[in-house]
Amino acid sequence: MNQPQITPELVASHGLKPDEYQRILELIGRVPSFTELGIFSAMWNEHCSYKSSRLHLRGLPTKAPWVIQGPGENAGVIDIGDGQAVVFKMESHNHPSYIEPYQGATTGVGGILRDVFTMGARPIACLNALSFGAPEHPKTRHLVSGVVAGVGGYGNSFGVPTVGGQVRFHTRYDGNILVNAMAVGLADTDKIFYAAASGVNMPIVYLGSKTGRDGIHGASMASAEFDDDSAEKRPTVQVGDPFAEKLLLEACLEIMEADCVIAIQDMGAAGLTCSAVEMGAKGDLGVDLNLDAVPTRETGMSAYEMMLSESQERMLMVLKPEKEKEAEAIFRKWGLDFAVVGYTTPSKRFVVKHGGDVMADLPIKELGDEAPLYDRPHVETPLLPVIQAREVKPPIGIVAALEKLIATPELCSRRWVWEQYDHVILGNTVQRPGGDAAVVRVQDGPKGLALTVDVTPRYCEADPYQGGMQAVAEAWRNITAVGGRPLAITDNLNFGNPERPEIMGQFVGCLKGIAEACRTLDFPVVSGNVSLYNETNGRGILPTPSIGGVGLLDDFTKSATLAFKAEGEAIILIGETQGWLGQSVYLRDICGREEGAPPPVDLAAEKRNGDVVRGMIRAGTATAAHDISDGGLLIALTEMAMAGGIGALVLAAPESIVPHAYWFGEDQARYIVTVPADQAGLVLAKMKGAGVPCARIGTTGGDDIAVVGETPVSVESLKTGFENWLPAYMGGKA
Amino acid sequence: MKARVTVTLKSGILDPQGKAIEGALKSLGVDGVASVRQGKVFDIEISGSDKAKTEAALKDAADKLLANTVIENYAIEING
Amino acid sequence: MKARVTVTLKSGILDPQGKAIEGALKSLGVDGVASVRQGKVFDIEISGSDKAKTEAALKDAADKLLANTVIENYAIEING
Amino acid sequence: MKSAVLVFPGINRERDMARALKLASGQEAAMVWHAETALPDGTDLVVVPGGFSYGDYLRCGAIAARAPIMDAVRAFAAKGGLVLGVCNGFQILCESGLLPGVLMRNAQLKFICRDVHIRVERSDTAFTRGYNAGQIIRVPVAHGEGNYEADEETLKRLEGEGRVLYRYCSADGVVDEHSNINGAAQSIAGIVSERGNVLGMMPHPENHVEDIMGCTDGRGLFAGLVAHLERAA
Ligand SMILES: Nc1ncnc2c1ncn2[C@@H]1O[C@H](COP(=O)(O)OP(=O)(O)O)[C@@H](O)[C@H]1O
Ligand SMILES: [Mg+2]
Repeated sequence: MNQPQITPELVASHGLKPDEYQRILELIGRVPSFTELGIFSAMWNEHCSYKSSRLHLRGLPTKAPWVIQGPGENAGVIDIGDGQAVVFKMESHNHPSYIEPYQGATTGVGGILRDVFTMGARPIACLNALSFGAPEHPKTRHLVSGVVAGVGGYGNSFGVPTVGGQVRFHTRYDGNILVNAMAVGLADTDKIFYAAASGVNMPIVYLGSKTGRDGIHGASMASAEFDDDSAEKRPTVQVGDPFAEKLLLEACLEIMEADCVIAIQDMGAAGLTCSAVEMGAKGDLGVDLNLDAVPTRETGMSAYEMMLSESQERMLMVLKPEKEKEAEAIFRKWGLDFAVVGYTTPSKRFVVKHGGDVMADLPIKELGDEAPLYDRPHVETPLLPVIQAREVKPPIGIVAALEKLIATPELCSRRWVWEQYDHVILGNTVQRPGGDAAVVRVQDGPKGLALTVDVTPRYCEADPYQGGMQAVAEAWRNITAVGGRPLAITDNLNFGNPERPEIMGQFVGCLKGIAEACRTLDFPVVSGNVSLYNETNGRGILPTPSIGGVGLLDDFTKSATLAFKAEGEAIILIGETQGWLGQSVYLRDICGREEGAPPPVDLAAEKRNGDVVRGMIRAGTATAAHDISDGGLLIALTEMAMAGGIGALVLAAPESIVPHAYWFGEDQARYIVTVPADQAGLVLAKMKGAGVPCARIGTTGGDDIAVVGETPVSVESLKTGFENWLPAYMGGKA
Repeated sequence: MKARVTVTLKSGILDPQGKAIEGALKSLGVDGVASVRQGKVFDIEISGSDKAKTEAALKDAADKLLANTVIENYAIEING
Repeated sequence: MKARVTVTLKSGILDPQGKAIEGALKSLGVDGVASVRQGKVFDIEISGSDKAKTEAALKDAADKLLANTVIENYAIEING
Repeated sequence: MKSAVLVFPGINRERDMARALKLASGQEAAMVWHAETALPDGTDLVVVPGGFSYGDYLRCGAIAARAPIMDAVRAFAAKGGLVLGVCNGFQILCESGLLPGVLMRNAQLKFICRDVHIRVERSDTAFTRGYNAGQIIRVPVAHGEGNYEADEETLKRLEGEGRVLYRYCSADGVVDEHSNINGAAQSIAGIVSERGNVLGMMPHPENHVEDIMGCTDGRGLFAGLVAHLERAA
């Protein structure tokens, strides 16, 4: 086979900078072969090597007594007692989804599911965080419909409920949408599987679908900025096959159960290269691959192509030699390919043979360990002035603002999206999408998991440190609001071009905030993913560190939902309200100003207030609970009313706060709960005694949201606006 | 006029459907099937009598909607 | 040998996808589209060199699996 | 009640179904692999569960309908044995000729997962004994291709012979275009075979059998089957 000459242009087209190439030359003492260049480009790109982010990720707290496995494996693992573990991770598929929304989204979901079941866990839930461009952008509708169909298409067919997520629209995502998918699985603590190979001369087995020319250079694409020619990168899109993945899941769990597996690694980004190198390097072993044995779907594939293919639904395993036949029989039963493609060796070299030739012979540890590591220059984001509520002129009245806000792209119902996801399959979804966190029963109970994804990018942009803290705090709060005890998070850090110091400054700032919040809230990071270069023609996305949170309920029947349950119950506001309008939805969507410092996060208050709310839910005192976030108090109250089909009579804003700031300010660490009226006095007294700011602000009942001194507005009509925007928009009518 | 637009997957693009059908045909004992790839046809009735114009309109339709040219090819046939 | 089996909906059977595409083409401003019906093609590679035998095998495949003859028709083309 | 739940590659609601059967009957269902050629001895009820058998590639249920186990199911049904197909199971039963008609793509061309109301058209069958005629129950649907279609004559026969057992309706029982979730002919959600022993339905009663799901309207179907078999025994 003719191998191209290694030229500076070829090196550059592999995304390797001249100094990085120099490093390769020094490392191996010769010019790399074409296949070797491909291997280096796959291992050393941003996506696999984390070269811009690694340094800063080290600052994240990753430990707690309940953490079994933190970052560094396919997914994080936490202990939930009774010998059970929860395995979870979130991952992005941003660039592919922009190019081919349906397939990009499906392969994103497929990839994260594989990460979870590779570790021996049966997936029990999926979540997704989606960021799209402005609704008016000509591509947005097409992208929304393709991505949502793709997320659903894969999860529905695979057979896992998609129970939660986020959807946002903002012009800064016009050319770079974000598709972050999270998967959660359940395993036995004594049956977790890892990637590290062990033992010399062990067979390395290839399992799953055949290899084609899919997505060659996909990982490099995920690390490159878009420009107007990116249409040319199109042929690299991969096609997902959820049916094959479902078979792969059942086959993998079956051979794990049969105790055949020493090590297992899915083939994700940079396929065979990444997975084989990781297995060897983690186990301190070399790997000899024989590409002639790799099942291929196309003829004439070169070593280079096989090493870089990103065909989906494939796995690599090291099997116990005595169990090879048994494992093979299981795979054949499920109709999947099975081939011994190599062996572990004592040499610590990564050797790739094809057609009798050695196509690559590289030091295996150095491929990962010696990957470039950058401390990229970063500048801190300048702080913005605090907006004084009194200086914000309300352009319209409170009720008019409520009616308008509830039907905005930011705050309207996401039903159109989640109704395309099967969220009830497996029969364990106790709280469906639409609440603060989904609640999924663990097997037959009584335990339940509270699951959520959250981040507020406009806060992160205005103040990365506060925004980073807020994202974690809100995930924590969402879990708390359903009665869960927050245990750990996965993060998906989506940013622009790290070679720009302002962007790197956002990254560093957000990460500091995330770390601080995780530490204080005892909410460690156990897995995550970084997606950089989300930038088109020099304009970056809003910094978007999606936080996926997992919490535990000892008894899922003791969880709360946000819906008002009965008439005549006391409505209690917990947490302090100053009326913070900076970066609020009100300021942006009613006053047309995207300005000011975002609401500050007080982690001590978060903890104190949240612990009280959780206690009330467990004790059964709180009949409904909801945290206050985007849009503020009146929006949260309306959401509770719409969910329950019951109105509310609420007191006017206190004298000390201007009304629009009171109703729509986005102060943090706040919740609304309802309690039976006769218990309100006692509950308030107890909270005040514990130093928790709280007040009774009204009573449930009637058909309207009736604020004293304002015209009542019917819950039904608010709901119509709330439910209509997205379907109307997608139908071309908004 | 009646026209048919046939949309097929580009070679090299994975065809999960074709793969599953191939397997099913083999297990049903249909002889000699080596590979199956699935595509779509659109039978379109379109007004006008100018063949060139119709062809242009159909090409437009295929590019804009009927085919995803990232992964698919298409062919247009006009039958008077 | 290479063959193509084309499966189309019988006339009279409702075709929601075709209808939706028809609507979409109209709203995209593709001129003159009066109706669209969607069908499937299967491009099959099949071993053997006897055309009659191959045709029989393909007919078998279509009857047994590729078409639901309650609602669909099929046509077979063999391209040597 | 001894039930056999068929498992085809790509089926994914078999666990939900087995759980519901166990709750209703107290007995574990047998899980029967598609490549088998016989049903377990003494099977009272065969269930074809939901999912995406063979990825639902080609047509929903088409490939599964031709699996080896289906010959045994046809023979079982021919002898009057009870067969229940839900969602993908309904599609498989139609493709296998055990029920007439086909399930086409939802009229809105989108997958749809939500609770719907269905009206129980009669209560004197094995599959509806647990309900009253005219009763309205709430159960989830989760499908992309549940739009039931058949030719005019078949529809006439189905209606004439009282073989439409479940129909999409509003919360207060109105059958109209608005409550017809997927565009099905005559709002059909479930039909039985001529002999009344094979039921196919799109909604998932098995997902509404426990309090935790906020509704237990699906129980009646399973409880009715248990009662029917006990009476027959
Ligand atoms: N932002 C992050 N925070 C914590 N851990 C991270 C983060 N990003 C990546 N990791 C961890 O680094 C490891 C490599 O990540 P990745 O390359 O995305 O995994 P995979 O190879 O499964 O795609 C994983 O264990 C992941 O959990
Ligand atoms: Mg992985």
